[in-house]
Amino acid sequence: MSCTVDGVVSALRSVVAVVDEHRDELVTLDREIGDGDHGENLKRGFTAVLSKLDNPGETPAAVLKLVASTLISTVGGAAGPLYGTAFLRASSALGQTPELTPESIVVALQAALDGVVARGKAAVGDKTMVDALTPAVEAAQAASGSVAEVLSAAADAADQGSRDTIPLVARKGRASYLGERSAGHMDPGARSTALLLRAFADAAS
Amino acid sequence: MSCTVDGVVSALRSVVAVVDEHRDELVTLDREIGDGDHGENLKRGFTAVLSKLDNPGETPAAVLKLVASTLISTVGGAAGPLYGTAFLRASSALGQTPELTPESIVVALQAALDGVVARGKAAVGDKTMVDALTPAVEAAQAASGSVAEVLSAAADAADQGSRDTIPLVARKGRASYLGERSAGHMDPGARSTALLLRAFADAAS
Amino acid sequence: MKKIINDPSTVVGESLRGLAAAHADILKVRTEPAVVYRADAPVPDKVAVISGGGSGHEPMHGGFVGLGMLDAACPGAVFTSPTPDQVQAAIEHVHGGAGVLLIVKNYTGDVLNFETAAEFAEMSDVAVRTVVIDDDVAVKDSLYTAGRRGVGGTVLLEKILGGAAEGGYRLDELEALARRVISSVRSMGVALTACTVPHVGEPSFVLGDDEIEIGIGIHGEPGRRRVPHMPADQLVRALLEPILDDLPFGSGDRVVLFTNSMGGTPLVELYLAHGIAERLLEERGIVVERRLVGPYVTSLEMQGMSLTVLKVDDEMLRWWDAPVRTAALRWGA
Amino acid sequence: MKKIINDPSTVVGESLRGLAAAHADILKVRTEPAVVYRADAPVPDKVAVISGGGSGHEPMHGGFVGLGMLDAACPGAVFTSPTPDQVQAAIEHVHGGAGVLLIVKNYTGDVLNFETAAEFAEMSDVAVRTVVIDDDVAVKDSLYTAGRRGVGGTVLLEKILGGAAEGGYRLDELEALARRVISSVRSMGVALTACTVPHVGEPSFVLGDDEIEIGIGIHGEPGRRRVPHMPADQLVRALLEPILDDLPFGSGDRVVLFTNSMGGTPLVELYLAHGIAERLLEERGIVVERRLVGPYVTSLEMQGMSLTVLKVDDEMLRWWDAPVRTAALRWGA
Ligand SMILES: Nc1ncnc2c1ncn2[C@@H]1O[C@H](COP(=O)(O)OP(=O)(O)O)[C@@H](O)[C@H]1O
Ligand SMILES: Nc1ncnc2c1ncn2[C@@H]1O[C@H](COP(=O)(O)OP(=O)(O)O)[C@@H](O)[C@H]1O
Ligand SMILES: [Mg+2]
Ligand SMILES: [Mg+2]
Ligand SMILES: [Mg+2]
Ligand SMILES: [Mg+2]
Repeated sequence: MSCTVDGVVSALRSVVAVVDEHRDELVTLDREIGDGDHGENLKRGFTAVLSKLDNPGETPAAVLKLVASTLISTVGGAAGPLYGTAFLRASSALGQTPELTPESIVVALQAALDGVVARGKAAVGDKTMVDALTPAVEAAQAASGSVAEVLSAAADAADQGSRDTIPLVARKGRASYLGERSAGHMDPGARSTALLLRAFADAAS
Repeated sequence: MSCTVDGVVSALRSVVAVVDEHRDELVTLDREIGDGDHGENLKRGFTAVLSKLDNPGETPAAVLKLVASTLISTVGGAAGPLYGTAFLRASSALGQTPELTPESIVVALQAALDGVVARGKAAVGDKTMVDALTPAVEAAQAASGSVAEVLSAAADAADQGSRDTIPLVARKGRASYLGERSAGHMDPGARSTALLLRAFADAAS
Repeated sequence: MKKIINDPSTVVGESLRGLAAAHADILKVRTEPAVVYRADAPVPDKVAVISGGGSGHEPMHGGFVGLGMLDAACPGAVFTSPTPDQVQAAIEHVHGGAGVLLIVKNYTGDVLNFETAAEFAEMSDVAVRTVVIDDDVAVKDSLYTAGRRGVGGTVLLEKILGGAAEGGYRLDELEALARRVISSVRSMGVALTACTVPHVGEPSFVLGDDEIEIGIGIHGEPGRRRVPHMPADQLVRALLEPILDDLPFGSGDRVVLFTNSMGGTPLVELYLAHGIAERLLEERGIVVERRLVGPYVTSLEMQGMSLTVLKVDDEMLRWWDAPVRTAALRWGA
Repeated sequence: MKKIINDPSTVVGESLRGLAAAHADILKVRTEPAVVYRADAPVPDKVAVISGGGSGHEPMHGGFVGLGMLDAACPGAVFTSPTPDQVQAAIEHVHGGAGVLLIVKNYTGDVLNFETAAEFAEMSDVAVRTVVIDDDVAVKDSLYTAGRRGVGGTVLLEKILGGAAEGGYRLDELEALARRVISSVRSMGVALTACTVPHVGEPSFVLGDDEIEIGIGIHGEPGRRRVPHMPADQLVRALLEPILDDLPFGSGDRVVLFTNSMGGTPLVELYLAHGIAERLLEERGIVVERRLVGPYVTSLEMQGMSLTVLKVDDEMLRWWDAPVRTAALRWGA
């Protein structure tokens, strides 16, 4: 992708398609240890995002801010404020830059993670999206090369991180009510984080 | 059976047993074209009757009156007042006679039928207990011989009458709401009438 | 069968104990025979309004006992009409010297049992009148059936009569008002699932995953026809049109609209259906003056709903609006 | 899935239309974002009490909007907490100059979304306080969970706070009262069947014919343990004992007892269970001062129930008894 506004917008279009495609999978994961709405919540949110992409603003930061406010006002649940905060912080971190660089991607991902942790107070190992986003940030920092390569490293790590949530006992979010019964299932938010990053990485390559 | 109070009481004990035994069958018949309570209603009623049989009174009429009032106050539904009336009229028809004769049986059955028709306004062919009781009265009138023989003829005819209700479309009671859909099922009240008469006949022989 | 019960044969009695404990300020319960009656009964010189029927339709009728509605209710076994001695006990307990009005739903069992009780009451010099409600348009009313069933309209009738009785109506006036309400009210229901009577232990009928039963009664009895499930817009129309065509209701008519859950249908669906019914009535120029939405005439846990439409005038509205203080309906008091 | 709906994605909006049509004298509904608010809002110089949460728990919260209870409710998608802009819209719409109290059930999503809205409101100079209710003893409250869930106790809290706000409590006083109620109320629930979320189309969990799930929440989430079904006496005890042991409640305590249906459990069973709970409390010397019985905090069509016990004092009872006029709770008005 180009790393200007247009590139970000087209990446977001693929994100929307991926969320749509995996809606049922996310619903199923959330039924097992939550309340079954995660896929529907994200679908509702990203469908709303799609309807706004025709007027995305001037900078990558502006697009991400639009995504943030749209998610906050349409997703609801835990994922709405958390993803909303992630996109909002990423937007702030980018400042006025007209084009994304590998470095700015790393900064944005770090800011997103910090935002999620600030809002949700989850640590690694609590079986949440933080378990996907944390290794993603670390992998991005360690990676070298293009925006595509950085995002791809992040996506791979998030994917592994989401798988690693399977044996965990949840300590945050709705799954924590299940206690030991939450073990043996992948966290839906970790999975969606991995899917989102993969969609960005694919769009960038 | 002896045809004194003791005989009537012991016949009633077998009636109670028969109702108990056929409770589920009557429930099932009533579920198909009614509301599924006929077996339970009769079981509740005759169980109450059983608890009163230790003080049955002096005459066969007194026992039947006791049965009538017990059924009326415990059965509910359509069957409660109808069977209650049947036993009440049979009781009145017997007067003070200390012992039942074949003739008094015929008179009692006729009175019972008249009572049911007076209360429920059903005619033969409406798919109700009248379709079992009417042929039973006719057969009793035509029969000759002992009380046992008269009752047995009545029971046979009631049994045939209850089978004959199968193809009928109901025009009285709850089954009439079904219209054409009531055809193809035996009327639960006709079936219970046949069972009661059979139990009396068996007890008499 | 999974139910919150101890034993099918003690369900009604145990449930009445809970009802009495929950609403001691409104009602009392006596047993053997079972009667639910107003805590302040008898109310002197007021016509006593009594109803009853099988249990399993809660809150009907016990939940409608109290100021401005019923003086007593006679709960039978589940889906089985009460016995005459219950009705007699209710009459003795609550009549206040101005006579008694019995509200009977049109089922053979109910009619016969109340009739027997009324005969006894007349013998003891209590003036008794009986009205029979038969508002279910799903049932063909002809010489060849037991006639229409009494269903959702019963609540509207009991509220209006209860209000008028509390307001001082004499027995004659009350009976006349009852007959007008009965001739002006129509209902129709649908089941999405069957219900299970405790003493039966199995569903009263079986519906496929995509089947519904239109024209059901309130006793788990099968309905008139089984059809594929349909969107709410269509379903509400399928219930409402036979009602409107029957009376018939027409443009300019003023009505009370009652959207009733059969028990297991959640409120989110019920309000959705109610909104559609309001819109359809508006399209026909029918003016909805009052509405009632909720599970008031139920069939245990059955999923489904019924609609009831009552054509009202100012007199009926006045007593509909009058204060009521019961377990299930309460306003102005 | 058989439901009375047109389309899973329009269920909440269409249902709100029906709610508005049914109760125009009590509440109004605005959409985009969805808010249910008192017909007479804003009430000048009264603290506005606002709550909200996922839909599918009806009548909570929309059914509690009105005089003496909530000024506004923010309904999210089914089982999904509302968004901050719904809460902001509610605040703007109903605040009457004396501040706003937000009642939030303790779920990560609800807490985060209300928190965001509260931040915005503070920026626009409306005084906002938030209280979080977490009464479900089925969930272990430890550093290693999201904490206890808010369930049935929410109704009692909303009634008492709504009464006190109507009675003139200032924001500080109201918040203090809220914290006392929250620390004095405990609940526990059981599911006999699961429920089906419209957009999911399948039951949220599957129970065997003779299995029940103890310690369920109100979002169709699985509970703490799955056990064979048991008689009502035992079941009620299994819910009540953990509640009583937790606070703990002891002899001489005065309580409000709330016996709640999860939606699909018929009243005949619910009253039966209520009677048992009353008896068990009496055995322990606990005095039931008030009671509430019915489907008030539901999970769509789920069969099951919950018990809530609130230890009360005269101040709480005064506001519990105060007039309330909402779609679902109404007395004295
Ligand atoms: N405190 C938290 N911090 C980070 N992520 C969280 C937290 N709580 C929940 N989540 C994430 O949110 C996901 C659930 O989102 P969703 O199903 O949309 O919301 P809800 O739980 O309100 O139904 C979980 O799978 C988890 O990854
Ligand atoms: N009008 C009537 N005349 C004679 N018998 C009737 C009449 N109505 C109903 N029955 C009989 O009553 C039986 C049903 O009894 P039951 O199930 O106990 O009462 P319910 O119909 O009130 O549930 C029917 O099968 C029928 O035989
Ligand atoms: Mg979820
Ligand atoms: Mg029957
Ligand atoms: Mg019956
Ligand atoms: Mg959710």
